[in-house]
Amino acid sequence: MNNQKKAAHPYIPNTVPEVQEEMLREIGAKTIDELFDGIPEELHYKKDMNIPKALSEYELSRYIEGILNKNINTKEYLNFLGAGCWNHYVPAVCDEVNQRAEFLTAYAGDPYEDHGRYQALFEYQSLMAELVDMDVVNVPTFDWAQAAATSIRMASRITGRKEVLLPKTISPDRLKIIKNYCSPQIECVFIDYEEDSGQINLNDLEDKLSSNTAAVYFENPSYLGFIETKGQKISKLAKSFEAITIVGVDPSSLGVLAPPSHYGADIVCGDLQPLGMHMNYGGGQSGFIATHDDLTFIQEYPSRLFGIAPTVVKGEYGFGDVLYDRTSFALREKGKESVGTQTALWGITAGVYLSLLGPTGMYELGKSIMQKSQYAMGQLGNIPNVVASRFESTNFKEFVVDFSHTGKSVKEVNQYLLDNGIFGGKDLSEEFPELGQCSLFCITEIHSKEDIDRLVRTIQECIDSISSKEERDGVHAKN
Amino acid sequence: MNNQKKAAHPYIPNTVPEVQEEMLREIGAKTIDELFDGIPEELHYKKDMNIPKALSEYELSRYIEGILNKNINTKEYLNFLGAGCWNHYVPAVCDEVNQRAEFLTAYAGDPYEDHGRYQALFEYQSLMAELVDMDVVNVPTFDWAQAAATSIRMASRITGRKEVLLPKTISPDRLKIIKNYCSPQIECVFIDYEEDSGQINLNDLEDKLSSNTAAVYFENPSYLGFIETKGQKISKLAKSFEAITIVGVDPSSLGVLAPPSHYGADIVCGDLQPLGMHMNYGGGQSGFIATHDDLTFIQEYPSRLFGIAPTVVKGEYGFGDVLYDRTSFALREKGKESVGTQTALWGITAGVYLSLLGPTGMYELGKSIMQKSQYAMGQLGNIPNVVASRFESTNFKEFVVDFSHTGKSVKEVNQYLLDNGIFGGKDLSEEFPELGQCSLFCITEIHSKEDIDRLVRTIQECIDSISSKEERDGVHAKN
Amino acid sequence: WDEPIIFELHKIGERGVTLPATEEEITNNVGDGVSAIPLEMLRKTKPNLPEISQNRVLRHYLRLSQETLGAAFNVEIGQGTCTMKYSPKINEAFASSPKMSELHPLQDESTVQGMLEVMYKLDLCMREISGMDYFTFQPGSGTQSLFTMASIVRAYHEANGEGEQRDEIITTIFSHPSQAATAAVKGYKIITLYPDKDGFPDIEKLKAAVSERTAGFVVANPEDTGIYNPRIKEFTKIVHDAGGICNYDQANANGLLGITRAKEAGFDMCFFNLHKTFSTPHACGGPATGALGVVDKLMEFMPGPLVEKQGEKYILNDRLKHSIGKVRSFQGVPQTVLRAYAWIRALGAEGLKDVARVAVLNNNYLYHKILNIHGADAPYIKGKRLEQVRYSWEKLTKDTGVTTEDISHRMADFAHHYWSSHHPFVVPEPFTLEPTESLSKADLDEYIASLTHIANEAYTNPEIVQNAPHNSTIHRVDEQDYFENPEKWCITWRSYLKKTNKTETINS
Amino acid sequence: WDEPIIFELHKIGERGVTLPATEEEITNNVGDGVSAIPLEMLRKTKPNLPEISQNRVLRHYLRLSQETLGAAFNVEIGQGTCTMKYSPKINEAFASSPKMSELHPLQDESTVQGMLEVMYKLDLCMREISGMDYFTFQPGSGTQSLFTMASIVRAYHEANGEGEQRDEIITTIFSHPSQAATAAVKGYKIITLYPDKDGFPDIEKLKAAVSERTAGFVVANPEDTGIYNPRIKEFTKIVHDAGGICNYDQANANGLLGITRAKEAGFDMCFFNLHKTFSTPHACGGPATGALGVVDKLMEFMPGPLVEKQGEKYILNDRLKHSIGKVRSFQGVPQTVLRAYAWIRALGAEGLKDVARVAVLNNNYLYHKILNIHGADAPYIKGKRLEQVRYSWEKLTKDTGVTTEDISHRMADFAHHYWSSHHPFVVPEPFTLEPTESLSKADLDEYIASLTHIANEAYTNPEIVQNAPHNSTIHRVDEQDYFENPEKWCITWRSYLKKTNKTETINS
Repeated sequence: MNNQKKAAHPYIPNTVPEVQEEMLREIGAKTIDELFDGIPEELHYKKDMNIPKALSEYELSRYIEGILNKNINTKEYLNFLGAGCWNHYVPAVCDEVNQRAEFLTAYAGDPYEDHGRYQALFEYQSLMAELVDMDVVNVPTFDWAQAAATSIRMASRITGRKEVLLPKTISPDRLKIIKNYCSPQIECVFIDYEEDSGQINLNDLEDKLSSNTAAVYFENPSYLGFIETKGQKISKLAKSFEAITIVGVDPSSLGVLAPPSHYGADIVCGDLQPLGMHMNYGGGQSGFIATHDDLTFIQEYPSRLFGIAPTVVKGEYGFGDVLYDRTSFALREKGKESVGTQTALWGITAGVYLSLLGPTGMYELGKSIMQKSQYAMGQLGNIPNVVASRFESTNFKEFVVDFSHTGKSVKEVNQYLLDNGIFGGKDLSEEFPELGQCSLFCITEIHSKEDIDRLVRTIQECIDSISSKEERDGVHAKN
Repeated sequence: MNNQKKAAHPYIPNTVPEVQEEMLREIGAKTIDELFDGIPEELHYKKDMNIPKALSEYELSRYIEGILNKNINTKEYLNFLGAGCWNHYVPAVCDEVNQRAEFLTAYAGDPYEDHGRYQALFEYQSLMAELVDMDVVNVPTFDWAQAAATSIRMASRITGRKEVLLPKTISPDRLKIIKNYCSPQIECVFIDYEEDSGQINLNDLEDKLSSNTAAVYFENPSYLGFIETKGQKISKLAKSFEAITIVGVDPSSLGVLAPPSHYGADIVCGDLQPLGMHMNYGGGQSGFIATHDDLTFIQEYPSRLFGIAPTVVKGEYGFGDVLYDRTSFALREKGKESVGTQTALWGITAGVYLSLLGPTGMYELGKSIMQKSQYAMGQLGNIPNVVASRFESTNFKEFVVDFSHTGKSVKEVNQYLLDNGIFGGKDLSEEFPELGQCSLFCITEIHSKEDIDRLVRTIQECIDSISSKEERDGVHAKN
Repeated sequence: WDEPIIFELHKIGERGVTLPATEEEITNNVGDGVSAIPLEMLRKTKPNLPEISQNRVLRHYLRLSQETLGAAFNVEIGQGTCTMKYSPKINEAFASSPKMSELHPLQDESTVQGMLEVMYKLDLCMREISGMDYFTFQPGSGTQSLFTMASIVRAYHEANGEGEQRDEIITTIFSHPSQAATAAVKGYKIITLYPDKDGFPDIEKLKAAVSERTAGFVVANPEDTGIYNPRIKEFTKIVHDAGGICNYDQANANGLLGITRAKEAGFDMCFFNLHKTFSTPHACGGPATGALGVVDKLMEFMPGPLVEKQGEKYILNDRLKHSIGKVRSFQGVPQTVLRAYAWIRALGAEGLKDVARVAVLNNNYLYHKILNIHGADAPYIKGKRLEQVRYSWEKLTKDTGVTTEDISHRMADFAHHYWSSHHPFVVPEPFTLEPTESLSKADLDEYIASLTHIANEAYTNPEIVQNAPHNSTIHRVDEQDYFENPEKWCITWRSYLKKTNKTETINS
Repeated sequence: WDEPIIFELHKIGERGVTLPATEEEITNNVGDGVSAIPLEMLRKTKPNLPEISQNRVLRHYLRLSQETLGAAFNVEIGQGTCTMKYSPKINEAFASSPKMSELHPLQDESTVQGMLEVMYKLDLCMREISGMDYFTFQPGSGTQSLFTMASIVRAYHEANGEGEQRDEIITTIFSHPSQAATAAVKGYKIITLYPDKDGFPDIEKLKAAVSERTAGFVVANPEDTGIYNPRIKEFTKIVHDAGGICNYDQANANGLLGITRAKEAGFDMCFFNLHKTFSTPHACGGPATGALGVVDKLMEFMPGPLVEKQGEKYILNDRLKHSIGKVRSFQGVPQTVLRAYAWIRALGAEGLKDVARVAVLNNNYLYHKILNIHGADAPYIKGKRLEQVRYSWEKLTKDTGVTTEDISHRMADFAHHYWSSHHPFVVPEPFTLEPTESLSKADLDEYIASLTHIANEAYTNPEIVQNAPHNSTIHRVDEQDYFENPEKWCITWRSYLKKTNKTETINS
């Protein structure tokens, strides 16, 4: 087989037969096969893998683009999905920086070869720290869910307790991950929400708090989009039981919303995706954790924490790992939880995003989201029998629209929207059956008035239409 | 007006009012307007320019993408247009290199700041020199047309003569440029082609050669796609009149076709676009000129020529401008023609392309084009009444298809193809009326057998269709 | 570059980007939006972020990028165990296509058929490579894959009513620390096996370790020494016989593609790092993907949803009976799945085997050459190395006082990576080199020349090594105190400003 | 990096990219394709190109890129006259969109409506900025625009039967060399006016120069000194009265946007460099675009085709009565037109005016500071500078022997550009700085600090300046001999190998 092969593969320089021979000579081996003599014969795989033969770069390009063209993206259709992954604008400079070959292909080099990477991540930590107004931020974790789980595990180690209280309105997707990361050691207990406002029910919280409570975790804005206003009361209650308060936040809200540190959070976590990451079908998620500069907390981080230090040359800075010996890199199972490759590049990107927007940009971002989502709620709420928002709280970016009284299911509404080139809100009817036919819509700074009006118009049409399902299938079959 | 403006523009840091005031204080001026006192009051433009107000980056992005989406590109439609701009595959590494911020934003820096740019362009010269098998290549010019014109002007200066002979089959677009660059000093005289083969008519050439002939210019492959086989004879004839032989080439042919230096060319020119440049609606064109290492020729180049030289450190290379004082930069109107910003980035890219393909890749490229275009000619020629190719010569990449006997005009055929998602060949019926209803098709390595078969099938359909124009307009009105 | 910290570039009033204006009609309709925020939740002071124009932000990060030695820039073999290989540029074009990057993870399945097709087809390829029956690409890295495997082990035993009883997981010291750490996160006691004198995991120790408490066994093979355990099939049998599940960490799989498979070695689960063996870029440490495969009987425990083919359509199946739930949001990091699939298709079956063959050839060439360097050695058995080797400067350190860390700093002067993290330091003064298939003989010779040069320096002029770097972006950092002392460490710039001011106040 | 010449990376058998295979059916049908080539036209020996794997080619060019000081990386004011400004990244995203890059220039007009719309709309903007009536974006640079203007001048006089008679074009010494050179290419005699003692073009000299032989007048305003000719309207009137055409080289327009226009100053044609004033990247020296505008009466002489709007559709009009034909293939460099249009839309009318205002503010700040540096001066009138200034080190050179070229080398040590091409050297020991609107006060202060530092060095330690660069990618080149002597110059690597071998043979 190798005899037939004339050309070296572009990715593998030493497929050149003459070079192979020269190297084998040097080693003192006759064939490459010999070098595999450490693997017992019976384990040698004798068959050919059923994988199609190599494509040239052009063929590959045409083939993959052909597959990708089967997707319809959020530039082609108008998108109102959020629910943990949000459609924000990504400034071109963010892409330029994270596509630079240097950052893209670097990994775990030491401070002297990878000074720029250390500085960029230290700066990310520092910028994020300003946004949440706390002194310590880690190198990014996988996503919000895992950051939350890790925060809970940190709280459990600090308090020595094994129970965490979470709001019932938490994202089911996120909850699955938290539960998996907490089990078997930590039990998740749920706090009720107030029927009308969606806010945490303080009585229920008080009932469930105990000396077993490691932490109270809640989110702001909540998964269902409303702003939880009782943060200060919740953290006080938690504190009265010596439990730790953990708040998950959407950082895109922090230009206008108070950061959790201002209402008593000990640990803040959340997702960086809104800060310059494309949605990437969910591949843009990236978690962060922040705390005060308190040894009790710092020593429980599993993550790497980059610190700044002077070098032997006056005025020059270098960077390094703070308290490296707490990590599982250093201590294996004795380390704090575990650490590894997570989402460093998204941390660098979030830093770029925050540098570009600055305080004014973050304020304007929040303001514009507040304005546009209020406008959308108002317009949707004007459609007869549509309730927007389902909850009587102030919302940020996302809100629940109740179609229960329209005679249409969310599924039907979404199919109608899809047929008209719109991705409707996230269907909540399975995750929160108690809400009936509710849908979670997301409005960000990217939505123009015309976009919102088009959504409203199309929903109105959908609800007005008395056409049977069959008829609709007929008309829109081609979509 | 400026009072209302609160925010600085992201592109203009010193739009911050406080900074402006500080700088004005330093300068000793009261207002920025004062700094314009060198411009007489009557010339101050008092109106507001009718240009829409600033868009934010996201708005801009959505607006421009909206406009661009009105284009249909050659990935969406199957493309068989060539005629001076060719649809080749661009390896991803070419794009990566020419999009690097360093190369993209550099300009005319000196060798100590821009060493990499000098080296990349010197390497381009060196790689291109191997392809054409000559010792001197310039920093790229605008395009083939201007490179040809410049070559002719060089020949005119060398010989002191004022007439150039060109083949009648030259590209009309290219000819317009050549003529404009030659006038008023140099006269363009045309040589007939042989009716059957398209090749230059040697008798006519001999008739027109004289002691006024500065140069004979011809192309290989010709604009009409056939290979001019009498290069050696042409250059000998030219030499016998002490005229210079200039050959324009498509460099993508030089893996399989003999370079013009092998059949007597003194100057070789052509377009780099096939070597790694996207078509860019014509913005990928880039010209080159090559000669032997002969002072007579070198001193007539208007272009920059980068040379290599040792530095004061042993083993280290540096680069610089060879014989800078011949240029118009140095001598203004006394310099050789003129030089300025041309297409340096495409030169660097062509260097990357040649490095990636190497000798084997260039051979395979040529071979695959030969195979696929012969296949296409064969299949098209099998359609009754269609003649492919019109000329009895060997073709490279492009060939003339004659529809004169089908009852359809090229315009009709192309409209039918367009309606079916295909960009047909270049209509030659206006440029070369003597050929009747002929069209110039281009086949490159990117065309698969299926693509070619689809083209043939669709043309067959078109010719089979007896539908009147009106009918067709009815059916395809929506396109 | 002598590039400041980004906060030092702050200039009040500058801005890096503008956001879309809210239309006047909306403002007229709802006001400023912000007034709707309950007072207690309104941010009172703007975050103390710097204000910088776009040009300067870009210049800052471009300069930092140039101060980062990406794999694309050097003879990248010094980060052994990391499988730093060439990440083809064409795959970046795919990953950054809006047809990939602008997809929302909750879009209707009918609108993401292309994406699901890629995930499904990569699954099929992975099955061929490993012999496993189903793959998920949800884990975001090797560590998260290990965590997922530990989760599945627990779910499996719980489903069998042995969740409480089986509380031990066995691993080896030369496997990645995350194997132990993630199992511990999942509540397991860890039993760590040390190798025998030749560097092989000791089968007698395994026999002694297994019991009815054994939940599972997790191991890399080859381990970070580059040595393949030839008795691996016996190992998995022993664990199976004891009722445990066998998990294969295939982080070191680069020498194995098409050569040998997880299934035949008796494993129940395995994972590959797409960012290592399958060439997706490391991105300074993620985002990445662990491709986790299981045998049939473990399928129902996998995290959901899985991509399946139903007729001509691809669907997401989230109805796995005993699913552990999830480990990462949505469907993991699909752009990495896309890159890995493209890489496989650029190589084909034969090319994948060439990857393994050349990676092993390169490594053995390097091994042969390094052993000729004065002061260098590779502990354990001679030969039998696959794709990497853990070496030791023990002799050189004894002879000259120059440590592996000094050499690391000096290698920076030659623009080479030389990774210093090999905890625990079982091998004294370790360094681990993994050349992969991406590097040519000339590349290897260059790296070898640098190492040889430095070893000579150590014997002739040790100070030059011990005071390195001389030629890097920065000079040697005052490490110990600033990174271990809570009074001095500064994990953020605000923290640095506070602590420096405090120090200055005290000093003045 | 100490990166070899690419030929030195050659390794027989390696390859950087593979091409699509020809289908077997085609091969069966037509054979190897190459046999069809007439023997005399078949290439006998493969070109002597290097063979290199993809990873290594990429590494090579990435390293070379890092050795290039792009405008994005430095305080880019040292290439005065070049208007090096920030090229916004978002515009690169547009330019590299396949909806732009994958268009063939001969596509049916109906399939390029977006592209034509952009060209048309940029034309409208340019008309506002200049007052001209029609624009073409066909010229590929300023030089080609100047050539086009000279061509139009000739065509115009020819159409009026004065083609032979009017054979002189008048220009000034501080205008770009291409003004003179391109007019000469078009067959004109050149009359060059020198400035008066204040640096203004001398109106008396113009009066003396015009005659019935005057074809046209071409000038930049401000010239490269940064001084605006306040009597420009009188100049153009004098030329018009003599029957000449007035051409405006707007290469130095960055201080003029929204401030003053070509039309009101009496010009018949003008051009802007989109890669200068309108921010498109310089790309190491092209591709670029000269946007050429003319008044009504010259419209029919323009190179075709022009983009026009017909109802709702955009069309290409190639039926201009006296068209000079073409100057560049197809429609020039449309991706640059796209970038420039996007830039204008990001700024709006007000933003464009801010460009001019801040460019002039920055320049005057710099001017003020530079004059405070010991040894530096700016000849001609005090003040009255717009967007750039040509300075002189005449005094410093006299005092210390350090030349402007030495300072150029030394500036490289500080990673600053400092351009040395200011032919002809009318101003002794010149340097030209143009800060544009893209740089902040802090940036300017940094550049000033470097210059001040070097000026101090010149007075205290001239050798350090004269032996520079010390800290650049390479050291001082042995320039004279290798670049001026035909026996030693090597314009290609093959030439270098031949000449070195010859030298070595002779020496041995």
